[in-house]
Amino acid sequence: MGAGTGASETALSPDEARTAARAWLSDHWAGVDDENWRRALVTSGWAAPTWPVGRYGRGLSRPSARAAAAEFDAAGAPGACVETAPFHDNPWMYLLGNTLLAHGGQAVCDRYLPRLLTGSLTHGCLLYSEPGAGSDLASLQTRAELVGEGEYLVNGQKIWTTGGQEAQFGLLLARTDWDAPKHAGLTFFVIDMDSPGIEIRPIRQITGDAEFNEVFLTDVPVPADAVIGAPGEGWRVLQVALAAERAGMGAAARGRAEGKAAAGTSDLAVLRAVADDLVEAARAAGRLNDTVVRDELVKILSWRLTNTWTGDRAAAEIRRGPSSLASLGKLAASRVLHAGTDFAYRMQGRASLVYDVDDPLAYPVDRALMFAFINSIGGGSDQIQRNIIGERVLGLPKGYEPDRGVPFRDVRKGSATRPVSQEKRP
Amino acid sequence: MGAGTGASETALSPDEARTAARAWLSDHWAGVDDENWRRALVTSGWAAPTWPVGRYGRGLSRPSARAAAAEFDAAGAPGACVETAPFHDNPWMYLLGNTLLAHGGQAVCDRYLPRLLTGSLTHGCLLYSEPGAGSDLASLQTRAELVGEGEYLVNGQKIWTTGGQEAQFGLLLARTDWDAPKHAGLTFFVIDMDSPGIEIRPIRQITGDAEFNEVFLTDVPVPADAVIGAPGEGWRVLQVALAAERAGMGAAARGRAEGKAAAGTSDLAVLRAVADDLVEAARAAGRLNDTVVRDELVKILSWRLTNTWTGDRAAAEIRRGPSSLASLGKLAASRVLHAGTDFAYRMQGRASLVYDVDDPLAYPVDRALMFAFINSIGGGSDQIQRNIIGERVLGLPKGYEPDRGVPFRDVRKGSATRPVSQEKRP
Amino acid sequence: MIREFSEEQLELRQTVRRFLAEYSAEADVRRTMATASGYDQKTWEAMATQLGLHGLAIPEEYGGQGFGWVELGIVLEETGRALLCGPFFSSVVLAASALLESGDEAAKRRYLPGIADGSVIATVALPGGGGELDVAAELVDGRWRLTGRAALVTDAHVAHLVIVPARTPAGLGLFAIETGRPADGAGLTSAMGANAPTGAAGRTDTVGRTDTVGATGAAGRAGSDQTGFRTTLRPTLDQTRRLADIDLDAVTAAAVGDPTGGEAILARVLDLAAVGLAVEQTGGAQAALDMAVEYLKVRVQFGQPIGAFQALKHMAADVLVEVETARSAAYYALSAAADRSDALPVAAPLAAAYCSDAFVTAAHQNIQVHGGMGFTWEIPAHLYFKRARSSQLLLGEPAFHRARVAERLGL
Amino acid sequence: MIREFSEEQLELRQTVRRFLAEYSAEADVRRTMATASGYDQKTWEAMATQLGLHGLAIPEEYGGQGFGWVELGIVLEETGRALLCGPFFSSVVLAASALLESGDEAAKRRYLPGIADGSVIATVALPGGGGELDVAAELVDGRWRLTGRAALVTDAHVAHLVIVPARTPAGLGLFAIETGRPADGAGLTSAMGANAPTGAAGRTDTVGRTDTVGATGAAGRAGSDQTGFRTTLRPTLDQTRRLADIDLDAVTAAAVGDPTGGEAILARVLDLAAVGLAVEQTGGAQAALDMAVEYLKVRVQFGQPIGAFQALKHMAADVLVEVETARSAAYYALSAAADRSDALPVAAPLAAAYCSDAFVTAAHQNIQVHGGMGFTWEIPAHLYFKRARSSQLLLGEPAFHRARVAERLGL
Repeated sequence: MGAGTGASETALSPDEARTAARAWLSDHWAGVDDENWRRALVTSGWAAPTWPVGRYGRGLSRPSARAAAAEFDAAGAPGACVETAPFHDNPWMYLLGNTLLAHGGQAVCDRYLPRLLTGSLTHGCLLYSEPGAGSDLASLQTRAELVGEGEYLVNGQKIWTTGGQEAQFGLLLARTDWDAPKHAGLTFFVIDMDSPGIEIRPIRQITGDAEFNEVFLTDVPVPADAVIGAPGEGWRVLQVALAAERAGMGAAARGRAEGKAAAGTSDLAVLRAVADDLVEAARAAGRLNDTVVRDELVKILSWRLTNTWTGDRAAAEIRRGPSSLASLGKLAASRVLHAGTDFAYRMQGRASLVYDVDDPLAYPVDRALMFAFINSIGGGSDQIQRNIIGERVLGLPKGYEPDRGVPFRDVRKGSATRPVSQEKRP
Repeated sequence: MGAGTGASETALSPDEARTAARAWLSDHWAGVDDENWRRALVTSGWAAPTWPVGRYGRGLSRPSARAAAAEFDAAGAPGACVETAPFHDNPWMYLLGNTLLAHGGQAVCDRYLPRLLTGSLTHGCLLYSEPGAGSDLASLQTRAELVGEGEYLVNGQKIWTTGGQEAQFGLLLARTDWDAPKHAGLTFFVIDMDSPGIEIRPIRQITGDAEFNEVFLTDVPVPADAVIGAPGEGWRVLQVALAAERAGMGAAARGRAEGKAAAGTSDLAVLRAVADDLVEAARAAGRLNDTVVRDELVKILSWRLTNTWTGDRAAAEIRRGPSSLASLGKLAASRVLHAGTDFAYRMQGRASLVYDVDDPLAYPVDRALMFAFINSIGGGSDQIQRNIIGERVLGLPKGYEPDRGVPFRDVRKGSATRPVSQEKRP
Repeated sequence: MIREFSEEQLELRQTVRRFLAEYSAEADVRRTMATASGYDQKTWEAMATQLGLHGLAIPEEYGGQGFGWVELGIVLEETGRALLCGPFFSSVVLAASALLESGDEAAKRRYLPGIADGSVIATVALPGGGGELDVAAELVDGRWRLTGRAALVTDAHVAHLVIVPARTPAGLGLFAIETGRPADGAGLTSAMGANAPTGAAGRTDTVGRTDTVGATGAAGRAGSDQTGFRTTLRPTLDQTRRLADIDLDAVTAAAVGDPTGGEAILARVLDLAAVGLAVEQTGGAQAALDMAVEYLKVRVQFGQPIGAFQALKHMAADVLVEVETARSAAYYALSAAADRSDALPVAAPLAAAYCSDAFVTAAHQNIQVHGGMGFTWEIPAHLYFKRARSSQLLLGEPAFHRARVAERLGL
Repeated sequence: MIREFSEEQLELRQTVRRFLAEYSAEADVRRTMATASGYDQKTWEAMATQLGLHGLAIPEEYGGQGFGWVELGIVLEETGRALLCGPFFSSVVLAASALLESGDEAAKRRYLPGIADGSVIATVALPGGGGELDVAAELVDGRWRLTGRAALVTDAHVAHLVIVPARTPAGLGLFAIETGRPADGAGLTSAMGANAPTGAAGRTDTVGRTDTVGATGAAGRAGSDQTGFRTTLRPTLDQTRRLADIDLDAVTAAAVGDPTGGEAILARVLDLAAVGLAVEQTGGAQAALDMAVEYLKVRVQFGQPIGAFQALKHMAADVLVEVETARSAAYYALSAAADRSDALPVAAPLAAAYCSDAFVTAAHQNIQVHGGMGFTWEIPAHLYFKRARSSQLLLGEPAFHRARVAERLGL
């Protein structure tokens, strides 16, 4: 399947786009949603019309794409404009798609984008963190070495990988240069997860669930054209991938907020609903009239509401550029998550003592109590968030970094791997 | 007045000491407490019998000294054994006395110890902190330069000096070597506060009071034999002075605790009394039945009580050696001081809005609220305390210190002085 | 809710900020808080007439500019930031709201134009934090007479108009007392005279001469009044906001709105006061944070700026979270006030509680960050601390507001 | 209060610590918590007989060693530190205290020797946190019969003796149920038989066969009993401490002490239980802190051990303050228990509240310090977290204990 062949249509107005779509539809839509149809959409650029020409798109503006999409909808023809679907429908459309569009070469784009657009590539995973590189991601030690003809061999261990079992591909950050300072020796790859040498093991959590995996990479062959960006530019590419993730999730949150606001209920009812679970917990415990409980409940409600409102303000900021408010959300969320789950746990009283690690979902209060750590630890711990806020938002001086500018080879590092996790569980 | 001339009596038992005291008394005590009597006590070593022979003492053990003291008491002869008086009677007996005994040369001992023992030297001040050297005391920049024949000239500015106005002498830490690393270039002096070139200005506080002073030192002459310890050993001498302070205050606290315990009231009554002020504040506000208020009250009570109990455990530890528990007290005190004063402030309701900076003592609740900062800032802020606890008690690695081992001349410093404080106050 | 401001609103903020940088800089605050009146007449007039800030949220028909709570909020955030001394909050937030909410057309026409042009200084004797109401109103010969005591009323010592909630035999009412103080600005008497509603004729006469506030501004000196109205200035923790006790002995007053229907009006005024104070507190909290951050960048200890130390860097980050969270609470409440949303009765006390504590935290940590200097009179950290602490209790302590949230959620 | 320990007491601590390092290491805990019974018989016997820990605080006349609460506290601090699995707390703290406090000479003689030598596993169906009491006692033909339900009783699934508070028509009483379970140790039946008080003759018969706890230990499987005594093991958040529900259907029991005077005994047992738990929590908190500190020293990120970062260093310092403060609270309460001080009714709930929260804080921060690894099953951080969280509610949540402090101070 070649790259999209549509002529440059960047300048198409919504009306012109509508006309073009209608014309193309009447030539190609036969009322059957099969593989041929999907392929035709991709080749023509109608699967992702806002993407650039030459990269399976038609270079349309978003309004023009929306106008065209309406034509496809009207015709009952599915699969068009899939790149504009909400983040959670297929996050990889953003994570892999946007990253490839920004930094991928033609070969790797041809390998992944068409399948992404036809809907046959739906599961990926992120191979970033390592046992020795958590908060300090740039100190990762997975090694990708160029061997022979245009092929890398990858060795190392990744951790906290979600969805590793089902993943068709992985976004991999690995070190290709050990003489450069830590950020400068990294390279970003997209790899096939059915490559030889990849072993995935689930990590059992405190809750009894196992949503994360360890991924062991042993002499995994990766074609040289699977590099996204250039060798040594992995850190910069990672920032694009992370931004795509944030933007996607931000848009999703905005969508939900707007949806809620449009629901037409009274303002007061909206506020009240935010505390429903807490009120119910206190009421069930017969403690709703205890002023201690009421005071605590209102504090938690206040945090929840204000976090939403700060999120709304951040969303508005983001529309106009980088948002410092957006940096606060995750830290603020930790407080309310831990406090809210703690409240529910205590309200339940001795019933909270009962929990079954083999059936975690049956005990949502206890599970939520433990799960709250995901926010304060995962994706940059609270401590890392405070560093970021202090340095990037408030402009405070950076602390001492003994590894800055030092060849990574000479840097004091954490352990690169850990022993294969022994299932110590009873 | 020469040094004490008593023969070595170190081995005197309490009985022997009693006999010796009785003999000496019958020779010297004429029933008149005048300057001659005091001088005789000092010269004979009976003013401070536990101090070493040659340093105005008789080298007695504490039990022997106590036995002798009883004889003096029985005779109604005052002024003996003054070195064992409680810390708060004359803190300088410990601060100046112990420091001189540990590190002072004969000349400086002869200059200060007799007057200390006769009771004519009662007011001193500590000249340690500077505008640019607060938490980082070792970075102080007051300069003492050896000029001409055995004399230093001191220039610089000290701050947070208590009792500067009445002080007869000052314990001064100054820099004598700018090429040594920061801790190694300091020298400890005792200076006369009526020396030329010393100017003292009170610093008005947030509360309206002015308990602290700035001390400006301009070409202040200090004899070379006023050095305690050796030039460059000031930091080490300071530790002795600080230890004397801590030990004195610890003994005082122990004394108070034992006094309380001996009062013969029931245990419960002792616990209850610790909350009296809080209970009264809540009762006066008519809020003693609000569970929020009760819960908060019990939390503060718990902190107060546990701090006392931890203090008791620390005192027991100290008797056997260095105490890590003792390092926790100041930090723990911050929490309860801020929380307790905040509670009282809120309980008082809108009455707390009234405060007169010209009559602070008339508004004890507001004043205490502000005064609580003394504990969290003064004498090593809460943040410094946490460093100390983390590093010295828990053994965690020290953070980066860019000035370690660097000649002080080349170190990045805070401002050495500040403009003479303008009384900006209305 | 307010997610972003319009260009015009951003411009308003810049204008106010520039103005206050000139008129309410630290030196001005220190000078003004030491005066007898506690405010600066020149600044007051410039705000009212040159910038038109007093009338910003007063409808045009009453001499204002007809903007709303969002615009007023912008001004209050800036006055809070600058620790503006003076009766702006009393006059423009408390009194104007009481009049507007009263539905009393005559009273609105009589007083709002003077409040809008700054010639009338007004205040409301708000019971704070569920405090007792110690004033009784009695109808004598067709005129209301008020007797009792209202403690710690903001700016009562300089007010021309004091609105006092009082108990009548039939319920709670709001009553206007004209204190008869000579107005410094032009047009006070004329404004009141021109718009005098029939029922209020002669009211200025009956109130008569007010206390004279001592020229030295000695706190605590009692003023006296022949006809039973007396204010006593109290020395305050927060010297940038004055409080005076009012003693009333059969003082003639006019009902504002239904003399037995004050309960609902008062509740609403308290909510609006809470919103105004919350946004003012947000401005103060931001200023305290800014001051701390600036110090963290310039103060060197252990060979580096202290802001490089995580303990202080993270403390500042946490305070920023508090400040922005407070701002979100305040802005939501402002929107609710502007939109007359049914969420206001919850949003107002929620903001009051949150912003009170956030300002206290920011001001507290600012002192802590400054170390010994933070404990001095010399740097302005204590001014923010005292404003924060005093604002925290002015309308009742945070727990009181949280209890009100719970109550209004129907828990 | 305990300021320092005697040489003998320090030695006791070392002995217990060495023992537990061998018998209750992490691997032992993980193995034992996966067994059906939830305890290790070998460890149990060694503790009881080899070290004599079970009888430490039981008077010599009842087969114990006659030490007191201070010594028992030392043991509990160590078992808490080592997350010891098993009914030690139930048997030695709860049941022995209930018997000793009951003043019932016959019951003490009958049961304490077995508790002391480990042959009798006993527990008390404590109502936690002001919970309801759902058991009624009725006198039928001169014998007490108990009917109702006691939920979440520690170690009831393996107990030979369960002491149940129950309502009689005349008040609250404590009642002993002999479950008739075969004792693994020697001497259970003989001990009970030999000391059988007259009034209790034939009691073992009437209780009859107990439930059989499933050999697979499947949580939630109900045992059955022909004569109305049934326990149902519940799966627990804290797998190191087992809880079972007890269903009673006219089960024969003997009164322990005055069958209508249980209120005061129960209150005192609750206080003593709180003290025992508090010191156990202190040990757990210390272990969690130790684990965190160790990690802070070895984990390298950004080119240095993470303990060099102030954020984490200060967090550890704050946790140390919590742990030592908890220890002070626990030790004071221990002394009060040892001395039968009039301060116990205040000191016990004070320690319960403080130590509960301190352990939760230490265990929480230990997970936070460990980052992602802290969230795994693989390292034992979660075991401490679950012990902490579950101990926090076992006898009622901290606010409940604080309310009790206030009440007992007469506020």
